[in-house]
Amino acid sequence: MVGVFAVAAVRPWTALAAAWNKDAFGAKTSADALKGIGAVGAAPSGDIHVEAPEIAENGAVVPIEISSAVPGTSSIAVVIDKNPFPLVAKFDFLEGALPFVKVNVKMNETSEVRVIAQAGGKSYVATKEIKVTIGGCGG
Amino acid sequence: MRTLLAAALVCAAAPALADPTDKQVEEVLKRDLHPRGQATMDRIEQDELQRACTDAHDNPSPALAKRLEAEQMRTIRYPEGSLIGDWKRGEALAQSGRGLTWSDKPGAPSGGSCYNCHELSPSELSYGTIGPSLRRFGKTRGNGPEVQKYVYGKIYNAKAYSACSQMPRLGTSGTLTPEQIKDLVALLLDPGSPVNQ
Amino acid sequence: MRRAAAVLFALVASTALAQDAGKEIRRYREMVAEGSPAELFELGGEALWKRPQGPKNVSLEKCDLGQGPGVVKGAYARLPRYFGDADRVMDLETRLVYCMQTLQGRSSEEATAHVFGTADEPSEMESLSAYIAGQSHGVKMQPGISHPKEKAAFELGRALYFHRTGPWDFSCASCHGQEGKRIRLQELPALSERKYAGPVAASWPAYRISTSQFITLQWRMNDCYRQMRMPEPTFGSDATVALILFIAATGAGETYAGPGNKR
Amino acid sequence: MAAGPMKMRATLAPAGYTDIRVLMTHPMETGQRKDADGKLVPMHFIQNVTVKVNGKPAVEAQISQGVSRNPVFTFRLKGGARGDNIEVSWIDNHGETASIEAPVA
Repeated sequence: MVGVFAVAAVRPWTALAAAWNKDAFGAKTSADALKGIGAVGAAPSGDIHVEAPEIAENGAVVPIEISSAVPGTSSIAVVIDKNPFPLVAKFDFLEGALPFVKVNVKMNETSEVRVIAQAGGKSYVATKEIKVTIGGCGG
Repeated sequence: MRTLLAAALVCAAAPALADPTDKQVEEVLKRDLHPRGQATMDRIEQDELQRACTDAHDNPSPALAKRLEAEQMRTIRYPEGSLIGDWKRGEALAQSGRGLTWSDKPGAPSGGSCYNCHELSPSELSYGTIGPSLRRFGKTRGNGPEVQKYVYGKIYNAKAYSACSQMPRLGTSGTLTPEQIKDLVALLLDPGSPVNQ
Repeated sequence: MRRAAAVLFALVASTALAQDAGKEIRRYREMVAEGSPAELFELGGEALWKRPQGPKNVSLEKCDLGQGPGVVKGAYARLPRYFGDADRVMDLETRLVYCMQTLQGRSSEEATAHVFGTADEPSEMESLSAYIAGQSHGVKMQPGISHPKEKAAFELGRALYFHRTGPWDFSCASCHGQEGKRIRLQELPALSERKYAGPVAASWPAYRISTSQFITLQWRMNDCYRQMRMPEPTFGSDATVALILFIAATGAGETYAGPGNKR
Repeated sequence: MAAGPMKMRATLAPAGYTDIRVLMTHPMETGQRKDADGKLVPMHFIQNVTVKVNGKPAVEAQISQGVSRNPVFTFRLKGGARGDNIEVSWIDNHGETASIEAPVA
């Protein structure tokens, strides 16, 4: 496999004014976080695929791969119930992007992880429990 | 950090040796390790048991094992009264891998490192397998005075029961206090302990 | 995948639950390995290799890692080995310190002041190791085992591996002595056997997920001695190089697959 | 450690989409971790990540301190062609930014 590599150059932020949903990311409960992203009452859906280990030997790095088969998915958000700030990320997929993302997240402890997909003004959710354990000697 | 690359360059002139003896290995350790925190250089000195087990590759003859075990048995001190402490404190001790390293605070209480090698409570999935599973230990073996004495002694000095065991001598080495060992006995034997559920 | 999964060993579990746990942990490690930041350390190490430093203000680009001055490709796969100019067996880090002293004019103290990095302050040594090791990816590992000093280092390494001492009576083999054992959930390869030593040697140095740090075999020896409750091994000392050569030589013939990922 | 190197790989997958994997050097401090001296390390994390294809935004992400240190993301784009220019940039809560560009291989 041949990749293309380049090194970053620090340069001025050129995108449109970067928006960051302070209220949603500052929420301390999943319920408030969901409210913050307009996903109250999300309907459970089998069309959101969450690929993640059931046990993570380190809460500092928990890999999660998400794809949505809900037609017209425009965003995917990750909410971890037991984290101090449950909303971890929200990805908006514009024209040309597939509703897919793989990301490593932190988990303070064993918790339900909710993945929210939004499509056509509606919200859908899939949940998965991930256990966090101690990997090695603990010293 | 202390280094000795320069010194090592000089030491490299030492003659090549096939199959170094325990004494030669000890000399290398004295030269190439340095004290840090509570990990002092006297820890490099092998005692008779360590030397015998090194030489036997942890597989001593039955006669040697019997002699070593008898010597180790004499180091065990049993406290007065009950040998059963508090299993809740025992569970915390079993979880903790702290104690005696150069990065541990000298004088701070040590843990037992039990989960590093043994399965105990069913709720802890992250357990090691160097030692046998201790699930339902009290339930299958009972918790009478003889079993209490055995468990206390085994934790205090595992070598009294198996000369070249890989389990540390947690009492003899001063790692755990008699009170802590009693708490671990409770973790294994108390009917209320999660180990026996 | 180039950074294919970290080395995984058969796991003997006592219960079905533990077997599932083992399977899930393997899956966890595979998923983490796919996005290893080890590559970021390789980039950083390459820049350090080329950066003029020390009293002589020169880079390490002329450092002879055993394949001739400046040859990085495949060099790691031949280490540790005997170096005539230093008249000693050296592993990668020991050799790098030697080059920092001889080429850049740096003191041993300065060159080794910060050899074990943290997430906040990665060490020069660890980044350089990432870069140089990465340049041996796919190369068959053949450390030095023919020179008399290489043979002596191997014998010393083996003796150290089985030498029991310290307040907890540990040798390396206390943990790494039997097949299929683990500490907590961490598998413990029996490094005195070819089939375990090979994949392990081929996966170091590595990115450590739990501490976001890049770690080397010198770090591994140091931290094992810490957990053995022993005094601290001096960086680059003959004892550490001997142990590293013992493991590398035991596993010789494996194709280098790192830099790897550790828990 | 502040912002360091980024690394990106953009490849055309046989299944007909473009696969983008990007690595970022960033501490992603939660504001709850103590340093060696016992002092709280201030919150410092990437807030926005943008993926552009030939100058046009394709993914806009908002992230929190709950993303792991040295973040790595994989994204997928519909179709795509060799040579398409992919640019990934981020900005953190201190206003620091970095970006990386590479053509699809």
